[in-house]
Amino acid sequence: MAVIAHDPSLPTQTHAEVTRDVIKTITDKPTTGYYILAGSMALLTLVLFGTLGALLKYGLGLAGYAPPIMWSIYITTFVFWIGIGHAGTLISAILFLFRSPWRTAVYRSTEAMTVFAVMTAALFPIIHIGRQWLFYWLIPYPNQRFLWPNFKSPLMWDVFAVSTYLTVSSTFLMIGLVPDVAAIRDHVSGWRKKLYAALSLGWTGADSQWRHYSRAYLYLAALCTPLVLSVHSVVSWDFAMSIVPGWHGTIFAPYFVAGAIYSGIGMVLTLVIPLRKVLKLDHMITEYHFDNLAKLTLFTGSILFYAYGMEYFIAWYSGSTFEQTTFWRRAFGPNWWAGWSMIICNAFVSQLLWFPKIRKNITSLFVISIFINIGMWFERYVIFVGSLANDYIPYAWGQINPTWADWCILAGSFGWFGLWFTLFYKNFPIVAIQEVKEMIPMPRRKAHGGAH
Amino acid sequence: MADESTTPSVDRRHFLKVLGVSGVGAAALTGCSTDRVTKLVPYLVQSEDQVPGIATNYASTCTECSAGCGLHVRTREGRPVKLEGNPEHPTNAGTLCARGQAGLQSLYNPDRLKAPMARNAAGGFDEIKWDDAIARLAAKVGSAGGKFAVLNGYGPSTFTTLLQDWTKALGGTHVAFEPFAREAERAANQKTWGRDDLPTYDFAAATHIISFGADFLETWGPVVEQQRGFAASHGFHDGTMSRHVFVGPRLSLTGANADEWLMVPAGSEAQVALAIAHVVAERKGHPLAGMLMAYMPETVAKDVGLTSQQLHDLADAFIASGPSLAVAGAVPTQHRGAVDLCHAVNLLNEVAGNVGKTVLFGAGPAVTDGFGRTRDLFASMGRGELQVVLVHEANPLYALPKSGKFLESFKKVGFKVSTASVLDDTAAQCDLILPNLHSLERWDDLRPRPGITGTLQPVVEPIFPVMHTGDVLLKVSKAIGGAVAGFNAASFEEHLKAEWQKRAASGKAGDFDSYWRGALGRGGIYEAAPAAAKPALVSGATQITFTKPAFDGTGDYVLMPYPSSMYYDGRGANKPWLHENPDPITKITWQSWVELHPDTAAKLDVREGEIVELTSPHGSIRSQVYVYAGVHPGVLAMPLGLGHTAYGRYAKDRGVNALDLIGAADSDTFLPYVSTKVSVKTTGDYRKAARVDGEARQLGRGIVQSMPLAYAAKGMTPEESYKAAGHVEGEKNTERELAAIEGFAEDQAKATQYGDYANPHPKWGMAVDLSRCTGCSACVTACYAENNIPTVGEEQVFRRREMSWLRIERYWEGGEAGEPLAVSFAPVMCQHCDNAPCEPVCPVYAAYHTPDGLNGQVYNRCVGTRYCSNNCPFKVRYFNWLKYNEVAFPEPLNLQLNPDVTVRARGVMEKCTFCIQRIRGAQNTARLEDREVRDGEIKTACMQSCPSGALSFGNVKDPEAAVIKWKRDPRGYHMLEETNVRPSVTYLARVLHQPPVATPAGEAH
Amino acid sequence: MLSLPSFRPREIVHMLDLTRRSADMRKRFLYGLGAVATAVVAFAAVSRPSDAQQQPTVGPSPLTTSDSSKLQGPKQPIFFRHDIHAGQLKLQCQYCHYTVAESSEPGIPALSTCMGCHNLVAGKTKENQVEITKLKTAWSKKQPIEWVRVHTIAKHAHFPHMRHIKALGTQACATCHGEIAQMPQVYKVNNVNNMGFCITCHIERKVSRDCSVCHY
Amino acid sequence: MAKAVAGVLAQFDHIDGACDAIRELKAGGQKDLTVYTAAANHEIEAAIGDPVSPVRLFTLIGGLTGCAAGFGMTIWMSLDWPVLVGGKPIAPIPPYVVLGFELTILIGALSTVVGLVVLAMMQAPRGRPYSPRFSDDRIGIFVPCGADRAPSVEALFRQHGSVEVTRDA
Repeated sequence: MAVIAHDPSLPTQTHAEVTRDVIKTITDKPTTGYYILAGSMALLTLVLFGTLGALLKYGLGLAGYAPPIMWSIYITTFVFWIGIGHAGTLISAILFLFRSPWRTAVYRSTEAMTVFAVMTAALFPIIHIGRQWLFYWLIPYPNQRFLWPNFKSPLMWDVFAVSTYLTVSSTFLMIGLVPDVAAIRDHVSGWRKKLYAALSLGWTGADSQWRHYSRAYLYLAALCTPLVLSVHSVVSWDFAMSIVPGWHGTIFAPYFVAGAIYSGIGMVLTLVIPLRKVLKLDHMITEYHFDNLAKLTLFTGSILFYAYGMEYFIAWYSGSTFEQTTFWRRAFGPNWWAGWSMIICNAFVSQLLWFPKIRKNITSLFVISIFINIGMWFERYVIFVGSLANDYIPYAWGQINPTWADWCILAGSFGWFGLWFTLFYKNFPIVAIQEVKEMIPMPRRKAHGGAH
Repeated sequence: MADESTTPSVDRRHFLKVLGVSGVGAAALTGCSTDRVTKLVPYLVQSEDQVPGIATNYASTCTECSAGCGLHVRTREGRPVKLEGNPEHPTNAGTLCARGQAGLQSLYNPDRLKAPMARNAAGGFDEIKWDDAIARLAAKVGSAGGKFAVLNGYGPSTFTTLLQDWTKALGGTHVAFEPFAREAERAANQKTWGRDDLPTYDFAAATHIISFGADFLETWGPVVEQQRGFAASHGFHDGTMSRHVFVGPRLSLTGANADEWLMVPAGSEAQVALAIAHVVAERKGHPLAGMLMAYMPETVAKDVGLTSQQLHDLADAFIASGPSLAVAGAVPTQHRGAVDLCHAVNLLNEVAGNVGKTVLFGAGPAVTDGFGRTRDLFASMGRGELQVVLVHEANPLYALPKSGKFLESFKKVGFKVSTASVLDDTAAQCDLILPNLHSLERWDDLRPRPGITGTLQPVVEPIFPVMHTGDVLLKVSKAIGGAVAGFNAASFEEHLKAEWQKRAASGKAGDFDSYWRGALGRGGIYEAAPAAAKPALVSGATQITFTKPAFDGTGDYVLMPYPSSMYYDGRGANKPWLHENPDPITKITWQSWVELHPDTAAKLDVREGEIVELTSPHGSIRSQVYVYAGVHPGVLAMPLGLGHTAYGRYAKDRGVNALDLIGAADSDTFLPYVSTKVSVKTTGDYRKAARVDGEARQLGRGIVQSMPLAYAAKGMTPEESYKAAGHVEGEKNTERELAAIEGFAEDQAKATQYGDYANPHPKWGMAVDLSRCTGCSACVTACYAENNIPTVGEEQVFRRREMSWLRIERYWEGGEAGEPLAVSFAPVMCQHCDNAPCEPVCPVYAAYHTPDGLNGQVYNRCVGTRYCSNNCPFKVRYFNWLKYNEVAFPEPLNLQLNPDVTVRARGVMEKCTFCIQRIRGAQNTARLEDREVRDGEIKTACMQSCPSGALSFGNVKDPEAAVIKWKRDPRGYHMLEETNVRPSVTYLARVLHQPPVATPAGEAH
Repeated sequence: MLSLPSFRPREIVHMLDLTRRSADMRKRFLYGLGAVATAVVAFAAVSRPSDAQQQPTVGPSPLTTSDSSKLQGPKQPIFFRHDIHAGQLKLQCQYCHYTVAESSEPGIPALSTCMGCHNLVAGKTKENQVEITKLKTAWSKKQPIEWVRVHTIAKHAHFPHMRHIKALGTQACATCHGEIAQMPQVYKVNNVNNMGFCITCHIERKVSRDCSVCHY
Repeated sequence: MAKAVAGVLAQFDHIDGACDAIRELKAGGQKDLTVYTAAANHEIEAAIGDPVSPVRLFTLIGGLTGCAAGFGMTIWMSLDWPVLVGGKPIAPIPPYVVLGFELTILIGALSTVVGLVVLAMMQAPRGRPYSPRFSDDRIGIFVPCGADRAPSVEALFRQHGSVEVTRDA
């Protein structure tokens, strides 16, 4: 026990304190700052749907598309958000299977982030198509035309992968919430009690329930693990399956998955660092947790570094003039600024995390996380827009010139995501009560080594 | 149905009549949406030759330029939907240029006048009744007492004769007006052979062609005929091809098709001609050699910036084999020395013995009164000697330079009448406008040259209630009586028939009715031109006194205005099809520009799109810059045709008119277009050029492949020739790769065992002979017309959203660091690949492979993910970003829509379909007649229009098909072969007159 | 000046068209005679009360325009009775819809076609006379009649009538349009604008259902 | 609310006491008892010694169904209306693996949740006393028994240091 006591992964407070501290985050009256935050997020959400309305009325031409660049800001942002999601599932599911102790404090927030990020991403395939109102044609439903969708198309894989991901990750989140919601139910009153009573599905924490619960949770985690790896692989195949120079790469799946997790953790840091201050949870979410997150960032960041290098190497090694031109222009073409901001923000900045001083310094971590978010958005911009701008037929080369419609949708997507997250952290336990308690050894009458 | 939303401008019922079954008619506009309640409006009486749903062709004659090509007007339910060439017509033999096809948009032009207009006190125009209008005209003309003149832009015809006689009877003056009249040439012919007419040039017979700035493929002479001839001799055939050298300060489209370009300073072309003539004369021992002593290559070489060796070689080549041909006289050489130049070229042809072989007199284009008479006419206007002026089918106030004060003179006329059907620059200054019927709405004929009389017949109910000017004349005559009482035909139609009756009688044609119907059916009467005796040199011809032409002004640069391929003399400027069909050389749409040589641009420190101010003694204009290595450093070239002050929504205030800079005051008999020097001032302003080309070089990707004549003659493939020229061999596929490629084929074989694919089907394919393609872009407009392609406008072209299913790619070769500039063209349409990358990525099967080998695109299934376009290596898929189908066809332009082709809605991807509607149509007919589709029965719109005959289409499974013979040609190659997409379009490599060791333009791999 | 749509003599490039049309004209003239004869006979028969008793249900149900609103299908400017023309008089569909076998368009009869018979046939019952008068006034006013369209298919689908007539024979109209000959007023029996409606048939008959056969 | 079950409810602060109590009850042949905890706890699981949850069967069956559905749907739909694209086979397996996989996960996960709801929520013991503190920091043990056995059970709980014992009738 003494040994365990010094383990930084173990929470320092008692069961009662945990319950109290977490429930406090919900029962405390929201501050003005909270309302301002939620309000502005709601406003941005309006911008999102307003712009979408305009696109529906006049057509995609409002955005800055310029052939041959048929996919630009919207798809960039789509992949950006899908990527964000992955860190959440990684931490909540994969690290759960690995039994790594440090995830408990942060996994609930990351998982929520996952669900909302995917909810945001899921808007984009609809926003970006020419006849949005016919999106349902991508769903294989029996119709009087006798027509079915084309399952050979990576876009169909995408539809299935993303919808599966959304469904599974949100169920995973809800199941994880059940015991916590029950705990809150027992310690609040009024409308909240009714709400949480309903959500707790009659959870009492009886042994018979725990018995099935722990198993089910284990299997869900086991299913999420391959899912999270598959989803971004499938997203990457949207591009890798094409013959566009700069897209047509075999390393895309692992490269994108690493990038996704990298960007995801970036977003986790951006969200959790302020959050623990606001919700006064810094004694639960400690330097120790951030140190671990930083290490993960360093790891995935290094994979990206390798991938970037490998892309250029292959372009040279392939001897294909098309590949070579694409990558030359990626660094020195009209989009050089995007190319370099991606390499600097992702490949180089992440390397700073070799230094424990920077890793353990919350402020520097926060700054770095911002760089990561920007860098990863640019990575997608460079890969999609940059590659389309110059493919096989020189005569058809072109450049885009984004318009308000592009930027409004981009900004709006942050609002949509932010709104959900803001509402979530104020109404649901942002730290998993029952899992934290599970880590806290319960008091004993006789001071012996316990039943281990 | 579109009619429900008809603007008040045209009353609906009238439309219905025009449309016949309107349910079929304009409803195509609803594109991908099913329309609700529509009306079915039957004919009162079914016209005999109209079958709803089946196109009827009427023969007519093109009036978009003076060449007078024959037309087949394809009509559906009584409305013309496409203009095609008349295969029986000797001039164009079934083909048609872009400008001719765009004539349809002057018929349906939304800015056409809907009634006579009279100027009101406020200076604006009021619509008036026809009787009123005719009364007014009659009153004025009647009281003019001879102080009356007519400016007539319509060619020799029964109408023109009527107009002339009528004017004469009234004691007035008749002037035949033609902006780009060829007086300089006529003056020279006078000087050389003492005859005041123009020859025809037989390009097909020539083995060596030298063009002294004559744009015979664009705007000079009967271009379609000349292009046909040029393609016949200069296209690679039976192991050989003619050689074409272009001499001039600017590399025009014609120059771009030359094997060699000699860049000489403006005004010095004549010296080159004389130098060559001198050498030729010596070689042939022609007496002229003596006279030409002063022009030995050695003497002139320095002046013209060439080496004497070049001139000697050129001269030798010129007479090396067969009949050769030298031509000159186009607008870009109409400097003050133009007559000398044409005279020199005449002598060159004379000494080379081309006269009578490739220079044929007797059947030359009809001549007009020329600039001299026009200027004199305006002068008398200026002196207030005229009370009434009638302008017919002409726009002089646009086509004549401002500096000539023509507008001021014109204003001095008491009563000015125009028959323009659109409010053009001249009509805007008139007091009375009597809109004429469009040439597709009226009875008429046209005699573009001896031996050819084209007929015009009304193929459509007048879109607007306007009147044939011929009928106006007759009504006016009735009103005036007296001198013109004799013009008493019931209608112009009657008059025309009467005239033809005489003709028939004289021709002993027998039964007039069959003669007349026969003529209408064939589109005219085509007789052999009256043979003319071989002209002999007149005595003075050999007295050559060449003086360098003078230029007004002290600027550093000679201004060279040249007629735009699309806008011609400006009449094209109100047709969106021509605006959106990019200039073949600069690839700029919807704008005018000034061309600067890179050195000049560097000197002035300007970049493309920057706006510079050009100042000449006669005026100054601001124009955007286009940096072009194909123009002499001492010359600034500007296209003509834009910069209208009126002429409808598409033309008004668009671009600038280079004529504002040139002078007209001097006493030439022709308008000296290239006669001013301009100074350039940078303004710092910028205007993006709506260009449709991205990277203008091939970067060794073998898009447009070419090979030396020597190798082509040996029957080498482009790749063999590439290796023979000493290039490293492209990387070979490994065994495994080859196996994989075979695997593809097997999979396809397997796949075609299912469903519809199992049965036997044809497989459609195309071949393009790049050695014939001149880049003239006629096919582009044909494609727009046939497939209801929307014109998107300049703003959208800025974003490269033009919808041109078929584009002519233009690539520069060389032109940098002193190496000569070469240009190569290739029409690129959907390649209908067997392994089409666009197909598998579509989530809804909107892009898929049809059993007959087409790359199908189902518009109504498309949801617009645009993945197909990303994955298309040729980038030939076009997306409806906005509601183009609604903005591109303002009424009545929507009547031009082809009912056989779906109009694509917003959010839908579209692309070349190999004119699938024509394929299906032919298959339907064949089925009704219980037979198979015959080879050649299906012509795609592009193939049909191409004057060079550079395209071939057919069923590649048919061993007898013409297209198969083309595809078997060793010159054949596929674009981007390394992608293994297996295109259905085969390109036949260009063939160049160049030493075999030189690099073929664009590497083979 | 624009009172009439064009029927000026115009020359057609393909003389083939002329011959075909004129042959067709002869056919139509014969049809016409036959039709008029049948009409007269039929009306005579109907007019005899005794016969009317002997053969029940044959007589035209005395419907007036006012009834047409009660009937299925859209109300037409003239209450044209397909059940009389096609049903009782047994006029060929192609007599009026004269291009159905040669064109993708079935062809809406020109007023002149109607007048071909109705110059003679004034209509037996009062109800019919009313309608026929409408026709005659329209003809004298030179005003085309704007029929309300019953069957429409989307403009992005091309339906070649002639191919179907060729394959299924000239009596096959009912396959898609239903028993028009029994309809006092035409209504939509099948939703011909439903792709499923076409495909079902194409599958049954094992004919191509390749998209580009109809969609281009 | 199901009718109340009579019995004894004890609350514990200490884990070892609770476990001892459970073991003793089990040894005493007490099968039916309910233990409330705020978090899953291995010691207690061990003490109760129930077999592994059958929820995994739901996962397995769901997963297999999904896999079959994934391949079945894609292949059948491709053959129902064969459309040739890009020279690829009509029904190629490699691309359909993706859909097979995704549906495996989707249906597998959903059926697991169903299993959880069915087993844990629907079959939860009803009508037994519960205290909010169980979701906070206390362990609760409820033994359903009549008035006759109640005293002995209470004694047993007290002996193991239960902080609060209530009888429920």
